[in-house]
Amino acid sequence: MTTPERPFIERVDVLTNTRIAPGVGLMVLHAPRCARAVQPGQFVHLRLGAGTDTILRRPFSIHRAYQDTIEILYQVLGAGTLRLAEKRPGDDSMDLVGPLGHGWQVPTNTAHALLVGGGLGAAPLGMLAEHLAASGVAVVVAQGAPTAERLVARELFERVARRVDVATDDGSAGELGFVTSVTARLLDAERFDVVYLCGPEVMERAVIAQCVQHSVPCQVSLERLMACGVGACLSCVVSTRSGLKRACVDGPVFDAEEVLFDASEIPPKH
Amino acid sequence: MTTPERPFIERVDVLTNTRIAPGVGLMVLHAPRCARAVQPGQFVHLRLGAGTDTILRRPFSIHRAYQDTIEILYQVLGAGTLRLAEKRPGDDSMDLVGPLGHGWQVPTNTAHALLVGGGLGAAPLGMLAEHLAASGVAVVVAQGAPTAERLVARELFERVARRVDVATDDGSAGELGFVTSVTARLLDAERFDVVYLCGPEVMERAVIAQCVQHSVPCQVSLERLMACGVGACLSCVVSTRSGLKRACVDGPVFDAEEVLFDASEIPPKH
Amino acid sequence: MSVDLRVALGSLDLANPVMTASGTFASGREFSDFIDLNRLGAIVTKGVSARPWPGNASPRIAETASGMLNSIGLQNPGVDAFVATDLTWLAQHAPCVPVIVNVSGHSVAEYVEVIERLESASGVVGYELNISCPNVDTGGMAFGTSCAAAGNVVRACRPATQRPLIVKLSPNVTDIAEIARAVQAEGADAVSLINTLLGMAVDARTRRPKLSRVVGGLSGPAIKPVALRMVWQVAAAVSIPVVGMGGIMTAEDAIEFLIAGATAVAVGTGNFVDPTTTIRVLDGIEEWCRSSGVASVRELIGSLEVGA
Amino acid sequence: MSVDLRVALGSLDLANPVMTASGTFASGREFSDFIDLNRLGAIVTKGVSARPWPGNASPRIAETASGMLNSIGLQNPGVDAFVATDLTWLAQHAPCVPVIVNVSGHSVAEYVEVIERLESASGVVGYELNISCPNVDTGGMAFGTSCAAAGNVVRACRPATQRPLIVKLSPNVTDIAEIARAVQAEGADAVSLINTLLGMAVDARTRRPKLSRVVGGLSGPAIKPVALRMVWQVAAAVSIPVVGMGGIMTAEDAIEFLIAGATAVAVGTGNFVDPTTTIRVLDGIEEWCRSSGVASVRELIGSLEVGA
Ligand SMILES: Cc1cc2nc3c(=O)[nH]c(=O)nc-3n(C[C@H](O)[C@H](O)[C@H](O)COP(=O)(O)OP(=O)(O)OC[C@H]3O[C@@H](n4cnc5c(N)ncnc54)[C@H](O)[C@@H]3O)c2cc1C
Ligand SMILES: Cc1cc2nc3c(=O)[nH]c(=O)nc-3n(C[C@H](O)[C@H](O)[C@H](O)COP(=O)(O)OP(=O)(O)OC[C@H]3O[C@@H](n4cnc5c(N)ncnc54)[C@H](O)[C@@H]3O)c2cc1C
Ligand SMILES: Cc1cc2nc3c(=O)[nH]c(=O)nc-3n(C[C@H](O)[C@H](O)[C@H](O)COP(=O)(O)O)c2cc1C
Ligand SMILES: Cc1cc2nc3c(=O)[nH]c(=O)nc-3n(C[C@H](O)[C@H](O)[C@H](O)COP(=O)(O)O)c2cc1C
Ligand code: FES
Ligand code: FES
Repeated sequence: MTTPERPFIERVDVLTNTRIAPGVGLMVLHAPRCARAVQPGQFVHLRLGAGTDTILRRPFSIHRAYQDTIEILYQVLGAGTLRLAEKRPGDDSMDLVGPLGHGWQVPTNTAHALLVGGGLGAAPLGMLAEHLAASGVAVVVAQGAPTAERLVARELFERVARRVDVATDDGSAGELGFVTSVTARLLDAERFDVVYLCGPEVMERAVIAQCVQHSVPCQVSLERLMACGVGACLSCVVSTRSGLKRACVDGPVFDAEEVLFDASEIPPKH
Repeated sequence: MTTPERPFIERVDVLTNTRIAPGVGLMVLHAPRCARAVQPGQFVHLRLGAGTDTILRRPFSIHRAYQDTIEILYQVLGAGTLRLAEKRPGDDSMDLVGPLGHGWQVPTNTAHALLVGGGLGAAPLGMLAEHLAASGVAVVVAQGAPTAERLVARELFERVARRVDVATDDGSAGELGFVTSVTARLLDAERFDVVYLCGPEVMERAVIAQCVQHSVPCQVSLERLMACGVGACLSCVVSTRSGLKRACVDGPVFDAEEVLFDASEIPPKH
Repeated sequence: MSVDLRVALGSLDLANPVMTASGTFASGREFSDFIDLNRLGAIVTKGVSARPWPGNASPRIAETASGMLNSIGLQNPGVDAFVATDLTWLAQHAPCVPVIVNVSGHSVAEYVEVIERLESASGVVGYELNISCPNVDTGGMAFGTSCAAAGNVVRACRPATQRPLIVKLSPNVTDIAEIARAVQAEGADAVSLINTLLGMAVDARTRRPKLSRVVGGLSGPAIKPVALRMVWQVAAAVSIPVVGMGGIMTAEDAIEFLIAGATAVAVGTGNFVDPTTTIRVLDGIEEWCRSSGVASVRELIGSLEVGA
Repeated sequence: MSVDLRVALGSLDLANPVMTASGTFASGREFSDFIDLNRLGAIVTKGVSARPWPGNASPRIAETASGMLNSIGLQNPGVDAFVATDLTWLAQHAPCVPVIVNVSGHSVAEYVEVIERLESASGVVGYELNISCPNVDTGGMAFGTSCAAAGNVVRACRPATQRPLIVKLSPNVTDIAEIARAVQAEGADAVSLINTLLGMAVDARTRRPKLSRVVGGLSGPAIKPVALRMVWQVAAAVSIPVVGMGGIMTAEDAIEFLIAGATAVAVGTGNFVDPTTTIRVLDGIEEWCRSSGVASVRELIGSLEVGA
């Protein structure tokens, strides 16, 4: 992939905003400049409207980008995502700063990739899956969620992946249990060139341990609370073997082996 | 008029919200309980929506009330009225506390009344004009505004009044100049039983002086900054001959002779 | 599951921890159209002084981001009128709710005078000494910004009554815990905090202050982070109970204060935004406890988990 | 009409009054994608200490009503790395903008050490002494909350440089004017205020503080009323210029600070909300002056009309 374009501010229009599962929405935004510039794994920092109520921007991965639009998959957790869920088509009160961050890297000669998504962790994997498939990489997806209907982006994965194995907490789709048993099985059975991973931190750690064991390189996308999103405020730091890094510019995607998971994770809500 | 009903909280739905002049809107709200309880000169304290951005309620006179609806005439001045202007039909995010305050009083044997409105001061006079006319009182209206198009509620007044005399700052309707020359003329020419007055404080003072001179009783509606609207916080005090009164419960309508206009008026924006 | 909502401010037992913040609720009458006053943990009245105070000139309020400034200046008709009207009305219409009178003074002697006058009044369960009003020229906040002055007020008032004395602390200080310790040492039964932060608003167009008194007290959600921090610091510094307030609009806000160390909470500016806020907070606390398996609200008090 | 936007902080001439607030703008590089840095009145860099500081554990921020808390804790790579990377980058990419370095220290000696190291660096026009950071255990705010400690820092730093010394004051004090007078007496060329208010946020569900350090600094529109009040008080108390900040998001906010007595203003949290805030404020001030017939922005400084 090419060197990322420098970030910019772009006003966005809501084209559609659909509830696709309990507490999960899919927002399609008209954002032509961002749609063209974004690379898989990058995110936008979204201002939710005027006023000082939810004053900070909110970071969201770009799930997909095509033509003049970008897609965002979001889970309603607090004031900001609630405000997002209330947006109607035609709303033009938001703007984005983006595309931001260091996204997924595709090592040369990658032919076989495993994408692992837990819950909304599937969001940043959508565009990646499409790009990999389009460039001839064989994509396998391991996906976990609480219930079948919260296996977001499943159709996208089914469309482009060679294989999609899922696990749900309640057994309503795929294996009953965590995606980590799926990944354990897949990593035992197949040799992947690279693993792309995003989900709750506890799940990320478990999968990273499996990757280490199988000596498969792994990239992981991390979430941190972010104020500026552009590298200036140091609110999003990640402890790594080479010191403190900023999730917003040095990440959100990191080499899994670099990351020192200290006790600094965001209290998991989802 | 009967003893006012105690105030309550009522959720309101926006039925229509129309720009009727530059910077002036007319909002029709579904508020059945308030529509039935309100008396002329009372007001509602409107919460503009969730969130803490414009945290205080905003007081607005009830311009008209019929069936299940109330009408509010508002001038866009700051953050709150801007937010009001952006409301669309179907909006159900607002609620009112009301009906509030001590409204216009009709002395027994009133047969001939002069209503004097300056700018948005016409707002609280609408319902009064209708009620007086319906009960057989001869209503004369003196109205002033910067321009012809900002003579709000003019049709209402034309409909129910015996006579409507206007003045505009630019002469685009009626006399060129202030409404105070209209009232001077009217008070010289006719004997009114009572004068009902609402407008910028400088205009109110001038008209009150004319009424004193002509020995005509005058009631005046005052604006004060209001936090609670229900008499508890003492932010809306008015100096009167009988001490400090609260505009929200003892007013907004006062006997003009009671009011001591000290230098406490709201800096006039309109 | 039924939730035990009772809390105690020293010897004062409250049916629940939700009180009103002085100056925002008058003596309750104005809110009786909207809520059942008898359900409140306690009513804290507006500030009462020995003789009538006129308060400050208008404008007395200004809206700010997530907050408001006020410079009411303790307008009140004096303690005699207060007893005759407010206490009489409360005795008739809200006989079940504990009434705490917020006491103001231009001088130490005036605080004592107000208390002495109220000692004979029934229907008063305690006093809140306002040594933190930023809106008066003499007295007020001046008493609340040094340990010595704060201690003096309490020392003078303590012998005047057996009823609980709650001391209302000013946030406009370098070290609020130190002031809290000083008033505890003089026999205060509880402390309440925070009073308003001293602030100001300017009208750029007219180049004039928005308040006629220039400065005023900042309240509302804007100050909640400062209030929570001070409640936490004070609760750690003293052994007497803390009444927490500052920006409480929801049950969740109130629970945050309890967790930070408050034994009870008070709703101030929230009453203006929604006159039923107190009861919404009360019902919400009960519901929250029930759904979180908390049998007694007292379990929450000071339950903040700090450290890894 | 062309508007004269120039202001002076003592001997330091600025093309306009819009600066950046330390810690919210790094050294500007991250914002060069969005604005022309050369248009700024001055860049105030993040805090720089003698040796690298790791800052505090995460989470380091929490959103609050119209504001945010931070407990970054002055993470920085130390003065040598700062000179090598930040100053070098600035010299190449923003040669026209005055750079003021925000100086931090665990000890008085560390402040002096940082200044001494920077004296030989070109491209630094002055220093802002941060004696008000609420997010470090030693040093930081402790220096800013007593006149003696604040005076000590300035006394030690003054001989180390001829460059202007701006002292950044803490709002977490009983009397900020007194501290301002103390640093003026020791030779400070200007004061800047306010740093953040000490606050706290609690997660009711987990019963844990939202910041790993428990307390942090409150910034944003929520604190603007407190900031304006303190700027007004300090401007009346000292004769050196005041840099005003706290919640500036718009040109109107900035103008309010100028009217209250600030000679220049700084944008902090506003940079996070909109990375072009500084330039929007600058353009807005110019436009406002033009349409209000104000020929020089200096006419606004301290022009508040108080009284009838
Ligand atoms: C790089 C990146 C990409 C992300 N992509 C997605 C995505 O595609 N879909 C999605 O649903 N969520 C995503 N998140 C998480 C999302 O940003 C938060 O869920 C959201 O900000 C919560 O806002 P709120 O107001 O609803 O919650 P609140 O908890 O009320 O927010 C309060 C504050 O905490 C921050 N915050 C809360 N939770 C998180 C979190 N998990 N991560 C970061 N900040 C948080 C908010 O931004 C805000 O500043 C991403 C986070 C990061 C850092
Ligand atoms: C009893 C009463 C009846 C009123 N009736 C009407 C009416 O029918 N139509 C109409 O257009 N206006 C009316 N007003 C004035 C109206 O309330 C204000 O114009 C409005 O609140 C301005 O809000 P804002 O947010 O746009 O302005 P901002 O100036 O941004 O408001 C800031 C604060 O000041 C208050 N405020 C500002 N101007 C006034 C004012 N003139 N009077 C009272 N409070 C003010 C606001 O409520 C708010 O708390 C009435 C005021 C009162 C007291
Ligand atoms: C309009 C108004 C009047 C107040 N009057 C008093 C008072 O008389 N005595 C007092 O101790 N506190 C007074 N306060 C302070 C409040 O009791 C409370 O401490 C403060 O507002 C913080 O709480 P809040 O953010 O919930 O409003 C007043 C506050 C407001 C807004
Ligand atoms: C994330 C963050 C980091 C900060 N770091 C520093 C710092 O390193 N040194 C300093 O003097 N002030 C620091 N501050 C304080 C700001 O410079 C400013 O004084 C304060 O935020 C108020 O302005 P605002 O409301 O515009 O943000 C920081 C503020 C924030 C929000
Ligand atoms: S969010 Fe500001 S540095 Fe990453
Ligand atoms: S607005 Fe509160 S007393 Fe009138």
